[in-house]
Order: sequence, then structure tokens, then C-alpha cells
Amino acid sequence: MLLTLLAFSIAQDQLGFREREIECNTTETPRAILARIAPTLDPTSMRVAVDCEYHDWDTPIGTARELALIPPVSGG
Amino acid sequence: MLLTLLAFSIAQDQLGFREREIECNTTETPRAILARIAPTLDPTSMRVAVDCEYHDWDTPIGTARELALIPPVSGG
Amino acid sequence: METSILFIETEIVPPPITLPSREIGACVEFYGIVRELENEQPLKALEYSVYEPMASQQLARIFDDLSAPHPVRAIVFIHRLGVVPVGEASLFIRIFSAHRSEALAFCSAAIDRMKRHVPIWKRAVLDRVRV
Amino acid sequence: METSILFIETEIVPPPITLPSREIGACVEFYGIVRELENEQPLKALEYSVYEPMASQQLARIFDDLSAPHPVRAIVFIHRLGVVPVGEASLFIRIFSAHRSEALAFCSAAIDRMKRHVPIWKRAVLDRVRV
Repeated sequence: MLLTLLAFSIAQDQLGFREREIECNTTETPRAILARIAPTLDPTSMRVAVDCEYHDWDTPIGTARELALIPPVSGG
Repeated sequence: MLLTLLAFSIAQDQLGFREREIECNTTETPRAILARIAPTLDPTSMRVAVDCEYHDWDTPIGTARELALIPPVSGG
Repeated sequence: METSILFIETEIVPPPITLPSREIGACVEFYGIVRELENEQPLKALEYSVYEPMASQQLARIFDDLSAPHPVRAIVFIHRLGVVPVGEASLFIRIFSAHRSEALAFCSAAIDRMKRHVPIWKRAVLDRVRV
Repeated sequence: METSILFIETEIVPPPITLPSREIGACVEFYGIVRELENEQPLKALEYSVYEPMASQQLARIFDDLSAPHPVRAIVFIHRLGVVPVGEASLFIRIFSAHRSEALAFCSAAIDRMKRHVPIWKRAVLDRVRV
């Protein structure tokens, strides 16, 4: 299954891209995907969103289309 | 001594005037002045201001120039 | 703290926003608007009157008192007098501060105190009465 | 509750005020403005980015959640993106309600929640760097 991985702000800086298509399966967790794509990135420093909703790092992504790395937000 | 008595809102309605010069002496209290000018007016239903400051009904007016009857306020 | 207190007989038009310094992070504006229903009576308008020298003095003191717990940089206060039709603003307040919490807290507290202490009065102009 | 959520790249110009009903008694407006000093560094500007579909969805939910404790009638939310120079607004919120307390409480709570949960990011553009 094809998943769009989005990286914002410092996550984008650290990964070197904003958006990438990656191959995943429905039983994978965000933590496992991150460990595979960017093993140096620390998941405790950010939140993760699946299809525009905050998601647990350890809950499988299921049939999600989009996974986003959300570093600490600072709007306003 | 000449004092300007001001009456606002319902106090003005009840007294029938907005402003009147009255003769007073420095030892008179607002309560005594009101009882003399408008014996039917109830001082518990309003506050009194002396020279633009809220004042006790029972403290003499001293050398004040202006006494104002302040019914419950409703700005905003 | 820059303070401007104004009572006007005409429609309130907020002055253009000019920041008092480059350290302003928040601007809060409040419009108090005349509603159609007050105490379940349909209104046409409210009519406002003021004891202006005392009101100005009280407001200046309220703003000064509140600037201790809620430090803000500038305040614009405009209250309309006379007949204010339903749907128009009777009150406009603009507050500048470094951070949002001060301006919001100041705004809320200033209106509360004004409503309790500042000699301004309103009177209903009912729907059946011609304004 | 009418809600408008907008992200724009250009200077924020508040839309004209149009009251959603004759029962509106309060309009609260908030401008978040870029300050020169942030973390003691002199800034030239802040640069904002957003994950827009998620941000819009989160904001809609925050507004919806807050309307239970603080019933308001309408909300206009505008966040600027890209480079916002010192002294210009990055955020504008307008809230209409029947009474002032709801609009003020809603405004305060909405900004707090936005700052914690809505995927918007700012980045300092320092004075020595050419924007």
C-alpha cells in the first residue's frame, strides 16, 4: 500500500523533504515506519498524525493514505 | 456656599431637573441636602458623588462645588 | 500607558490601528452592540447619557488600577451617547499589549468595572415609540 | 454557528463587520502581531507554515468543542502564512455572541488550544538575514 509521508518544520529540515510516497502495510505502526525511513529521528520530540488526526505512535496505520510528522506547533 | 446639584437618569426624572444651584454649608451631608431638596427621593436607591468622586451619604460635603445623584449605572 | 477616552454622539468608527511600539504582540478589540431583545422587550434602540467628567475620571482610574495586574501598553475607549439603534455599537474598546493574556483579561475586567461604577446610563427606546 | 477559517499569504485585512443577527451584543476581535523581540533575539519577521487540511479540521473541532461551554454565534479566523514582518498581524480572530463573556472566554480558549494543537509553525527571520 502506498502512503504519503509528510514532514513539517524541523522534521522537514531533518528529513530533507516535505513529502514522499512510501510503501507500507496496514499493520505497520507510525513508530515502525519512522524507524525504517528515518532511524535517526526521535519520535518523542514530535507527534504523528494519520489522515489529519493525531495518532498514537504504536497503533497500526490501517488503510491510511497520509502520515504526517508534527513537531511542536507554534501558530498564533 | 453655592453647590451645583446634578441629577441623572431616573433621578433626573424624579426631581424634574438635571442641574440646580443650591445654597449649602460645609457641614451638611449629602443625605441632609437630599432630604431638604427632595424629601421623597430614597437615597438607598442611588449613590452620590461629590466633585466627581463617589461619596458617603453621611460625610459632610466640605467645600465641594458639585453634588451628583447617581442612580444604578448601565453603560456598555 | 497611553489612554484615550472618548464620548461621541455619532456612529463609532474605530480609528486606524497604529502600534505604539514594536513590542506589541496583541491587539484586542471589543464592540458592545445594541441587541433587539433586552429583558424580553423588543427594542428599537437604546439611549445613552453620561456624567462625563466623572465618567472620564473613573475610567482613567479603572484603567490605571487594572494595569498593575494586567500590564497593557495602550487603550482606546469610545462610548456612544444619545440614541443607538439596534445593530450598532454603543461601546468600542481597543487594547494593545505585549501578550494576549493581559489584553484579554484587561478588556474583560475593564468592562465589568465600567458596568458597575462608571456613571453612564441607558434607557430603552421601545419598538412602538417613534425615535 | 457560522465559521470561516482562512489561511492567506498576504496582509490580513479584516472583512467588514456584518452582524449574523439582531441578537448579537458583543463582537470581540483579536490580532496577534509579530513582535520585534522573541526569546531576546531581535527579529525582522516570522515565517509561518501550515499543514492546512489538518489545521482547518482541528480548528473546526476546537471551535465546535468550545461552543458548548461558551456559546457564540459566528467566528472568523484568519492566519497569515509565509513571511510576516514585525508589526504586522499573523493572526486575526473575530467572534460574535449575544453577551461579552462568551466571546471573550471563547477567544482566549481558542487561542490557547490553537497554540497547543493546531499544526502551524513559525520560524524566526533574524535581523541580520535578508528576508
